[in-house]
Amino acid sequence: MHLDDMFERAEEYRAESAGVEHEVRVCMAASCQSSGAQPVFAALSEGGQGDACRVKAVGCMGLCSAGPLVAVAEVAAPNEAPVLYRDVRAADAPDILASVGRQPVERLRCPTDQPFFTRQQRIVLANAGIIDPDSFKGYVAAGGYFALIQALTEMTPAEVVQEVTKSGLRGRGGGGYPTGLKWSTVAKMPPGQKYVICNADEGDPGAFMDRAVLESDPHRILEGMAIAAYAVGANKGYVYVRAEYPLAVERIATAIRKAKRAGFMGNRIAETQFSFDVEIRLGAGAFVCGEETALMASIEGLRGQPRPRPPYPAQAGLWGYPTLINNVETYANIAPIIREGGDWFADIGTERSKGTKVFALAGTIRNTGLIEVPMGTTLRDIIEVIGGGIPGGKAFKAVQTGGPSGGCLPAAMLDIPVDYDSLRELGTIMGSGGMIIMDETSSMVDVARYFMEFCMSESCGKCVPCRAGTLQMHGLLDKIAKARGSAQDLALLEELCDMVQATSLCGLGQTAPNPVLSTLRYFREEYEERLAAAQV
Amino acid sequence: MSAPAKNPAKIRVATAWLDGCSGCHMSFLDLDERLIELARQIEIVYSPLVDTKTLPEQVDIGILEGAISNEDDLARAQEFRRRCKRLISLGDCAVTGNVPALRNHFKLADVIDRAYRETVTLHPQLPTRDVPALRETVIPVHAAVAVDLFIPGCPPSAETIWHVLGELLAGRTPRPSDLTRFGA
Amino acid sequence: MPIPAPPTNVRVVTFQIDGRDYSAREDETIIEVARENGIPIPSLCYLEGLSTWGACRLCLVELAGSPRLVAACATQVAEGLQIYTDTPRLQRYRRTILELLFAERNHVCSVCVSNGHCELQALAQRYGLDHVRVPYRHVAYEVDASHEMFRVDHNRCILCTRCVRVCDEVEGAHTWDVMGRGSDCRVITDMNRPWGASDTCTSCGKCVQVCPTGALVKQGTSVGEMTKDLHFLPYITRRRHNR
Amino acid sequence: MALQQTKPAPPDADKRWKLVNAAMRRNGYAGHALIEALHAVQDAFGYLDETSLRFVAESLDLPPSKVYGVATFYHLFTLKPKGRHACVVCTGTACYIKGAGGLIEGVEQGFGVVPGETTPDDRLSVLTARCVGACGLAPAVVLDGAVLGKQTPDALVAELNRLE
Repeated sequence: MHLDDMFERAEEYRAESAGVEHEVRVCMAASCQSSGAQPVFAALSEGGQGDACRVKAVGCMGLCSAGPLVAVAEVAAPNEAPVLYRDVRAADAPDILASVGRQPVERLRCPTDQPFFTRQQRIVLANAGIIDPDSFKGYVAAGGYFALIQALTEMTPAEVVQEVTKSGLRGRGGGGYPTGLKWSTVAKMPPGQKYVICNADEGDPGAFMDRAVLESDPHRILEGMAIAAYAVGANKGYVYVRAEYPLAVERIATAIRKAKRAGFMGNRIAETQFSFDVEIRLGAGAFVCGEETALMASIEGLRGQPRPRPPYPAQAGLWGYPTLINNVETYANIAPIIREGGDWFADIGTERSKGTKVFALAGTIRNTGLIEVPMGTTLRDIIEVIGGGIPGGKAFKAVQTGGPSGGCLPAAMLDIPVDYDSLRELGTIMGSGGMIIMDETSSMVDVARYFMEFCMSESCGKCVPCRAGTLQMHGLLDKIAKARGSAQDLALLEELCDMVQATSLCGLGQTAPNPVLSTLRYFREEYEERLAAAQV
Repeated sequence: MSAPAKNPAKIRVATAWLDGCSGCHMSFLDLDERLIELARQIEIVYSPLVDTKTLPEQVDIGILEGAISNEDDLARAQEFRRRCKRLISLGDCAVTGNVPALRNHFKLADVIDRAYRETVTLHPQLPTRDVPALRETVIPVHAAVAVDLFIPGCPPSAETIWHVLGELLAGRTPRPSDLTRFGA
Repeated sequence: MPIPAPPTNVRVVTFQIDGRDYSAREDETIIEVARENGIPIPSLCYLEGLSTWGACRLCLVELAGSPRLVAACATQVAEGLQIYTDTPRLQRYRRTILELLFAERNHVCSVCVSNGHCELQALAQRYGLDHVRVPYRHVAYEVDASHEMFRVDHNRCILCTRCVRVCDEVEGAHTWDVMGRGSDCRVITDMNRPWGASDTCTSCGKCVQVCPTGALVKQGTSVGEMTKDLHFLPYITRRRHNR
Repeated sequence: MALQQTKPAPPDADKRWKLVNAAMRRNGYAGHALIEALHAVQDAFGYLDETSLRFVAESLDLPPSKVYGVATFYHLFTLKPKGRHACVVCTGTACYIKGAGGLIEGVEQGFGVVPGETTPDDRLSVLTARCVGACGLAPAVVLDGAVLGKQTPDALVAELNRLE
């Protein structure tokens, strides 16, 4: 198969829906389903399916807090923002259907000229909310699998690695390790059995980016994994996904099945010499399995306990073989990079953090949901402009990034550009992209205790500093939070933070003190208030 | 202020026995003939080993044996802390809680029942007077008051006690771990 | 399923430990080289002859030019490394790790059958640990004396998994494993049933001998009477190797 | 060596063992598919008991202690039977900030059970989850698999009272 065949195929698929003038897109991602999207979709399908108008189940449109969301799009004008409706009920279906091609239903409208939509730049989420995630044809019609065919037929594996390296893409799972470097390490290992793993064990509380990508555009992940497998010389892949995401599991399973049937997965993909198979492995509720060595242990059917590195997975990973592990969002960036070129990608973002980043906005913020912005966008833009600020007339207090491994930043830091390095300098991390916004009513000592409780109960129990250290740190935080602590307790807490950070076996333990350290750095007075309260 | 010491040159030492077996005090007595030499340098102003009934206002070195198990133990530890320039935890019970702390695995009410009812054949009853109230958990001394020096051991040997006191009297900071350990 | 990857060619490298020059095969770990040369790096989970576990973190050492500490048991020597095994920072961390272990369960040395022959106790003394600053947890753990020859006292277990590894890797029975997570972890025999009821235990006693504390002991021992004998491990390792 | 382990017969005539066997067969009875097998048992029976764990251990030829160790490592696996209904309160960060603690307290006051417990009449099990990914709807609860967003203690208790 050649690229030309691919163009033809896409054309063919598009032709199948020729005559469709309007699409009524119903968000069927988990969040909108929870808000009641199913009956809305049923009502719209019942009344509206026609030659000129198609009712379609799509993935995440982003503004989860306004769900269920429905969009009416004019097929002939793909660059125009569709009419968006919010908080739609099944009873609204007739009105929406009647409005197609006419005046929009004003009472349901959600303005799309607000910054939440206009300030985003969508690469990872390009198809989300537009294509039907369960439709292979829909993905191909939108340009899907072009990049894979292009890589297989026009590029050597080394050229693929080079393109990814050139793009400057860094791991989106949190660490920010250069993706190209990771790929080239695995590629350089002697030929033989190698594995490619997609880390979809999105465990940070407050993060749902990967979930949305899997639910909205699963083929994109498979395509990214297949390109990666080709580049590093692997022929077997695993998607390790949390069992807590049943819809995502279902959609990725469907995508694998359909890709296999269409010859884009399995033996001799698209009539080339390249074979690649993907299997799903379910997590079972263990945050630590987001750590790559723990994740591999879990795929091997073991307790999800990390092991010392080196050897790194790239050298000795799954069953001891060279293994490439990337996260969902990283793979989601691959197809566009191959299609548009590494230089194109490197033009987006900042000097050392390229491309865009998907963030999940949650907490006390007006627009909760999913956004994708270029790296380097300031926190202020994200929170106040795109996120719409804090509701209820309350004042902003802190934003938490990076989940239990990250930290809390105060208002004074809002003007920093969001990239891997600036966040690290300030004592937090990019993490996978969860952003929890807290208003003045949140106590930072309580927040630190919350995260320590999380790390304590998610500690795998293998290494002493994490297992016993998080427990003692939690005890000290609890004592301080309950106004029973002393200055010595605080000093001991700080000492334990340093020790656990320096001596823990894996990332979970090494970063567990971060929420404490960052709140101590920016909100120390809140700790001191609790200490003072204990004196009384 | 209490009356000035008879011999102001002597280091004033006080000891007390909280929840423990008195073994550490016995170990102190195991200094045998060295006690005479020690008596030239220190004055024991308060201790189960001597007759004084009240802890003087100012003491140079306070030595506590035993864990804190009841309200009396706590009050005594606090009093020692207030009145002693340096406070020493002597022995594993004071340092770790040791055997007395083994009761922490049980509910306090069960412990009391076992002691005063289940194992008593004649007139089982709970004491109501002159017995200090037991605390919910047994803790080492430093969990209640600041302690300056720890001498683990069950009991620490006379040798260890001799070394530690010798170093202190010589104005040096002793390293008890050179001679003793938990459970020694 | 898969067969282990083939070994690569090894070469000899030179490096420094605590300022002195040493050389070794590059596939040797820092702790192996250090012990061969009489440099005492502490450890509780590492045991020569068993696989590397890397969990007690006592064997962490410093490398010149790197802020990150590495586990001596899990890190191979390399050309030009400058390794420091006993800096004040490491001593401080080791002391704190030992404190955490003592506070975690009920290591009442004075009434332990391994008193005087316990690796945890000895390390505490070596690092000048004369008291524990964090609160003791005082969680009661059971003592399983159902086995006719041995006893497990979970109060004294530090979860080093030497028993699990020796049982799996040397004896081949895999009677032991770890259940639970975090501070709820516990070593178990079979389906968390009494040891004496185990179908898989061969009563070989290897787990007892490798246990660094008084958690696994022989029946009938009293305070201070339990001594451990590890000589079988290098012996069996050599026999296996020679085959 | 003729040491091949024969596949054990199902512990009893219950048809659900077929589902478990099918899941293990799909993975070629490979030991590394243990977690998949445990998921299959829990999907079929609602929880993992010693009988099923032994059956899986023998079928996959794994040591019993290893199977037990894995089953107790992962929080989604439960060794106790659950009630007829499961109410999972999300305690992710967004839900925490927006009052998940109040929901747990409300349920405790309403039904006398804390997370991890089941009501004496076996009607309701209360559990917590580390973020169900419905942060946009915080605080969220998953009741018998369906996500209920933007919950209040009163609304949740009322909803739970409606359960059979």
